[in-house]
Amino acid sequence: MSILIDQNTRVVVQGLTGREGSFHADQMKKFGTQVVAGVTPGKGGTEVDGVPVFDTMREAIEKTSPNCSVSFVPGPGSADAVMEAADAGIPLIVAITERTPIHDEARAYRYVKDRGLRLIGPNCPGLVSAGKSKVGIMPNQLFKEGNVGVVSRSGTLTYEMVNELSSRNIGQSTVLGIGGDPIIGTSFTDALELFNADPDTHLIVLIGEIGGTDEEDAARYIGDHGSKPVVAFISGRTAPPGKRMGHAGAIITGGQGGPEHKVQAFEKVGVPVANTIAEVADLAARRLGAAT
Amino acid sequence: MSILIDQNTRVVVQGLTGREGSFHADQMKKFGTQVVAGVTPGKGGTEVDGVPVFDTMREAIEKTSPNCSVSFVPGPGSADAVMEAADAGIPLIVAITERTPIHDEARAYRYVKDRGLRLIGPNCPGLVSAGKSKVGIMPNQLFKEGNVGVVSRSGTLTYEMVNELSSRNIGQSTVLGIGGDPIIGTSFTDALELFNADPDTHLIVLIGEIGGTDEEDAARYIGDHGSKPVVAFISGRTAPPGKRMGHAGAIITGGQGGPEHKVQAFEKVGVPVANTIAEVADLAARRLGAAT
Amino acid sequence: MKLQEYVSKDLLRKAGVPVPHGQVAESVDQVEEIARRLGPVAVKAQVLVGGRGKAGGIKLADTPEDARQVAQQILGMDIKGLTVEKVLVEQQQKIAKEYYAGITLDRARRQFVLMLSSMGGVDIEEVAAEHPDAIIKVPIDPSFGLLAYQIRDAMFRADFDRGAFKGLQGILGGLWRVTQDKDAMLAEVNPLAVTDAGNAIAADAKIDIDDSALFRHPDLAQYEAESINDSVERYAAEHNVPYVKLDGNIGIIANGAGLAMMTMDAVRRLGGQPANFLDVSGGARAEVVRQAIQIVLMDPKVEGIVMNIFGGITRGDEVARGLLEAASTMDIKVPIAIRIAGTREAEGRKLLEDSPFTPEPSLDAAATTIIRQVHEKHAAPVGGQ
Amino acid sequence: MKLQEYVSKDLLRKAGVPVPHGQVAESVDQVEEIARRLGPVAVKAQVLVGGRGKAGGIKLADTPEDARQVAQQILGMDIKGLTVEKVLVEQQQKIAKEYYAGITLDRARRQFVLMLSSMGGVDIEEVAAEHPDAIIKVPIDPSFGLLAYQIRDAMFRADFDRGAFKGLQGILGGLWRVTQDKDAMLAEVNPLAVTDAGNAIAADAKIDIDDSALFRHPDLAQYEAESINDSVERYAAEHNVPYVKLDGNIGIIANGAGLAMMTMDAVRRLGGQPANFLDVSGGARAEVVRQAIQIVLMDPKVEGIVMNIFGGITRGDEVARGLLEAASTMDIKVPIAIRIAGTREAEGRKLLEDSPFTPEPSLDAAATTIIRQVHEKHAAPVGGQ
Repeated sequence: MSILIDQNTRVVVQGLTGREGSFHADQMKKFGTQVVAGVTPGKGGTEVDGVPVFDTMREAIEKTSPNCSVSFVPGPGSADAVMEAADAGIPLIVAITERTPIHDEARAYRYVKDRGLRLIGPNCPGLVSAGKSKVGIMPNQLFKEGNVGVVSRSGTLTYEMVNELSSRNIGQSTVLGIGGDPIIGTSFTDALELFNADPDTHLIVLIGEIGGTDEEDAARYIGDHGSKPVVAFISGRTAPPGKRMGHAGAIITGGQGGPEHKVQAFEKVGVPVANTIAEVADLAARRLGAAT
Repeated sequence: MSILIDQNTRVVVQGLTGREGSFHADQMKKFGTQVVAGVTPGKGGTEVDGVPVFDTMREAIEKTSPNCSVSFVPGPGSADAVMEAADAGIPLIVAITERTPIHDEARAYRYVKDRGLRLIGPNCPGLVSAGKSKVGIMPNQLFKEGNVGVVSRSGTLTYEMVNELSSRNIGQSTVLGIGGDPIIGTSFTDALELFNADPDTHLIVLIGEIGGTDEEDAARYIGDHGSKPVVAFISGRTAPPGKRMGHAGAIITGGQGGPEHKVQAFEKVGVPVANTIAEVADLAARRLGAAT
Repeated sequence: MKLQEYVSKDLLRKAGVPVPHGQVAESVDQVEEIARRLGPVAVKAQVLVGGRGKAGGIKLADTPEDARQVAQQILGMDIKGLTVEKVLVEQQQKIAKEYYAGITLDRARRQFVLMLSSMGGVDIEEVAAEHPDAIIKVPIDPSFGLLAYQIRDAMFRADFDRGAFKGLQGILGGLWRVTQDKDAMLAEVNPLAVTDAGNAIAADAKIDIDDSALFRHPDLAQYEAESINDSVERYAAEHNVPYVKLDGNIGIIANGAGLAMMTMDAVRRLGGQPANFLDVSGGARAEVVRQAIQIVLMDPKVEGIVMNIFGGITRGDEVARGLLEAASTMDIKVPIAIRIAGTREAEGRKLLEDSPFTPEPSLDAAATTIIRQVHEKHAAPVGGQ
Repeated sequence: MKLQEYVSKDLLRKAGVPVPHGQVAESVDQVEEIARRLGPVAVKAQVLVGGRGKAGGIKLADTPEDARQVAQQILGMDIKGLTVEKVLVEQQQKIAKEYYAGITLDRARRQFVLMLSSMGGVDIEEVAAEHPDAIIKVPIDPSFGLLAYQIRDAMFRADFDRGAFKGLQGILGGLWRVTQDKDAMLAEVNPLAVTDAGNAIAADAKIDIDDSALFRHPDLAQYEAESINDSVERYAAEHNVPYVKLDGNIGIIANGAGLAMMTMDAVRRLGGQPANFLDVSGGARAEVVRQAIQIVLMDPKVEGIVMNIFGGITRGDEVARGLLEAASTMDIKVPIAIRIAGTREAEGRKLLEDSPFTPEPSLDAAATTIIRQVHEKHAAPVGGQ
């Protein structure tokens, strides 16, 4: 098993006809993902490598019944694309795009929640259920089927982590990039809930970073509800306050979002926080060995 | 029994310190209503005839536990008062005020619905459960306890109707003025549902008028779900299209809201439509005689 | 409050919606001067009534001299009883396609709705009646507003021109902004046009502002007078009295909108012709009653008045006092019948006891009395021959 | 993008928020001239750093001559490494009470929040740490916005002056409008003041605009340059390269924000001092890599560079090519260690085989190499004595 996506996931690509959209749609198909439709206003009736393009999400749904959308629509239209998917009732909406205006995102987040749907991102690399399906932009060749769930706020760090795990023959159930923006649809806590409910996930790797309190919230969740074993990593531990570290969300402000709290919060609930990606993999291997 | 309000209803008056608010609060108390608090921003800590006044609905709730609000806040602040009551979780919100801007009202309606609460009005005279409680501005002396539910879009016409009924010794369970604005919180259909569920209501008098399609919707509801006996009256049957007949909602526009459809819709589902208020009372008396 | 075309277009222009270059004028000199600047123009009568085109209120002029000439015809002309006092002089548009776009309240859904149709330039109510499928409707969530994807979706469904998509989309966005920012009950662009050059433009516009929200728009106060055609209605509106002019000769005064409508209906049912609808509202004082009578009598066609008062908050004695005050300060030449019930009915009746206004036992009685008197007056000269 | 006080106040003024009469100036002559018009003034250094008051960047002047004199002191002064180039000259306010008001993002709730405190005029983060109960927080529903009753409720709870209630309420409404209309991440009025005369006024203001929404605000583009203190950061921002200046001497280049942070952490963990954070982003081409190296080297303190590339979308060979290109077009005087993994790692390694940039086997190895070389360079002269 896996979380959120698997071989039955039917993906519609918002912004399929763009440079990013068409490239990554192709990569997804190569991974084995069912890419059933694209949406680009004004390009309805065309095709991209055999995938039909529609003007609106409404049409795409009527004609191809997708159950997941992935958006490459640039920042100015990003939130609107999410809302269009939500209004059409897409249960899993993945927003890859970075630079979504935050007020737009606040509205889109609310719009999706009002409808009881799930948003991942924005500003995220998407997700992969190893051996089953990929939605997003993670490199195809890294993954190996297995029982470690990975959830991360950072793209490249996720790849690095997965590479490290796979090279040690530690496979993954699902790898989920939740995104680096200040408002994201799916939190660490949400991801933990999903992984805890997935029988094929035996251990969870959580890659946090400075900014916000999602890591602390996840630690509190683990303390309150328990969890499968978790191994954590926090990046930006030496970042100065007030500076945005690339990600719009990676910023220590008003005494919040600093790394010490995050590390302490995890350690308090028995979650080890590694210093390097290699150390994460070591810890994971040890715990898995102990667990199995 | 009755619908919506009874001897246990605890009322907070929004705008208690104003001319209208204080006068009608006094009238309500004379009727027997429990008026437990008032809210007027800036007047917190004062009293009006022994009723404590608070700055905010939040405080009023904490201190006096009302379960119904009635607002005399003028048009510009009317929707805001409704939203304040809704945010505080007041289950029954009655907005008396007229001249609420319609875009404000659309938002307030949505705000109340989002929270699963009930709004009556705006631009309505409120409601009376005869012998139990009055919320709003209907004249105290008209009512007589009994088994006829009255629901109406017009204030004075309601008084006239109730007077006619009482003078013939036909008592009322609850008399409900739903208001004359284009957007109102509680529709005829909502009122029918409530009356149908009330064992002490044996017959319903419905006083509609031109404008909108709430009467047609009520007729459809009766056709689809059945109802206790209903007798109807429609005012404005000779009004010309495009002219607003006093009520902001009493206007025939774009082929909608004309009286013929309304009359036909009711007659189609077996609801007699009387020509005069006296005739309504005649019909009611006959039906009640037949029913009991 | 209905705005004239030129005001509606001004609001749209300020919201970034392209409208034809143009200017309003009240004299032929002005029209000629404007035409000299704009080139070939359309001269459009500014009256708040449908069908002004068919009535000859819109004419093209290719030269300033032509413009002067057609302005001479249009300014001062009568369209359905209204005198044309202003014309909008606009650059002529070469129109390739005409659509309809409107935002209005969908009362059943309790929210606003965007309506689009590829059948533009014609009466949308006719389209609605004959080709309901040709109108695309999009409900607008009052908390999120009209969203970009909703506009796109509606445009595709209404089969709008893909070549002018961006411009059309911009106009619809602007239409919603105006609707919301200006508290419009209705904002309509018909036709929403695409020119031969492929540009989207609001060729005609109609905006109706929510009267209850006018306090937020002091900039629109200057247009209140020209928004009401009838002079008595205008006077009543200035005095905040809900009054509607009708075609008949029997004046109606009642307290409460529902009661006034019922009174109007009763007069008609009993064979009379109501001259107006007037609501003195709850709690009316003597002075307000006096003023109501004055307003009803401003209509020279009124030959009798039916007053219907049900005392709730309104007190019967106050109404009686108002009526007597009116009688003593005005020279009332028409009969008035009054029916009083409810609060202070007895006191009111007592006050009127020795006056010409003995209260009638019922509304029907009051209406019948006046209808008969008016009828007799008309019959009298004939009978007297 | 952080706005200077004078720009923030300008936005508030346009939204109807009362701010002190004032004008920005860049010369003592201007300051004197402005003071002549305004009477007694405050002269306030316009620098984007906290504590300018304590640093002597804010001074009162009762006459134009005084104003000139204090301006002479403030203009050109250094505050925490920043040179004061502009001052805001404002009418002095007689302040009776000081409050705090701010709107910012509450990330945990995924919505904006209004914060009020009766402890104004001091650092709100200190208040938050020491008297958390003294801050009233109101979550703002993104679909409905900040509602009037929420503002009132918060003001009563924060015990705001009832005498100036209406004015204070108006300011908070304006603050939300600016936050929303201008896409602010943070909009703060501190102190929100009530004058001796009982008027509410925004005595100081701080607005931070969401960089991702700047495309909607072309009017703010002119302030982008002055919003960034460091000249290298400014250059990087103009070229859309995520770059943050740090205090150390080891330059950091990585692809991806998380990876760059990790690299920075690794350098520090292994005993080095990062000079910057730089993210070449996913899919970086050779030219982008060359530019990244150029930006890092613009900081004269940089004595070595650690590059950390994990190829996902980014290809190892492209990065290697960029590095070689940089070496051939620039005179690079500092050592560079590179670690390449992932997509096209082999091809990249091959390209670098005969260059001075032999790839290191791991990030830690690369960092260690550079830290050692930098250390040796510092140690060398000492050793050579």
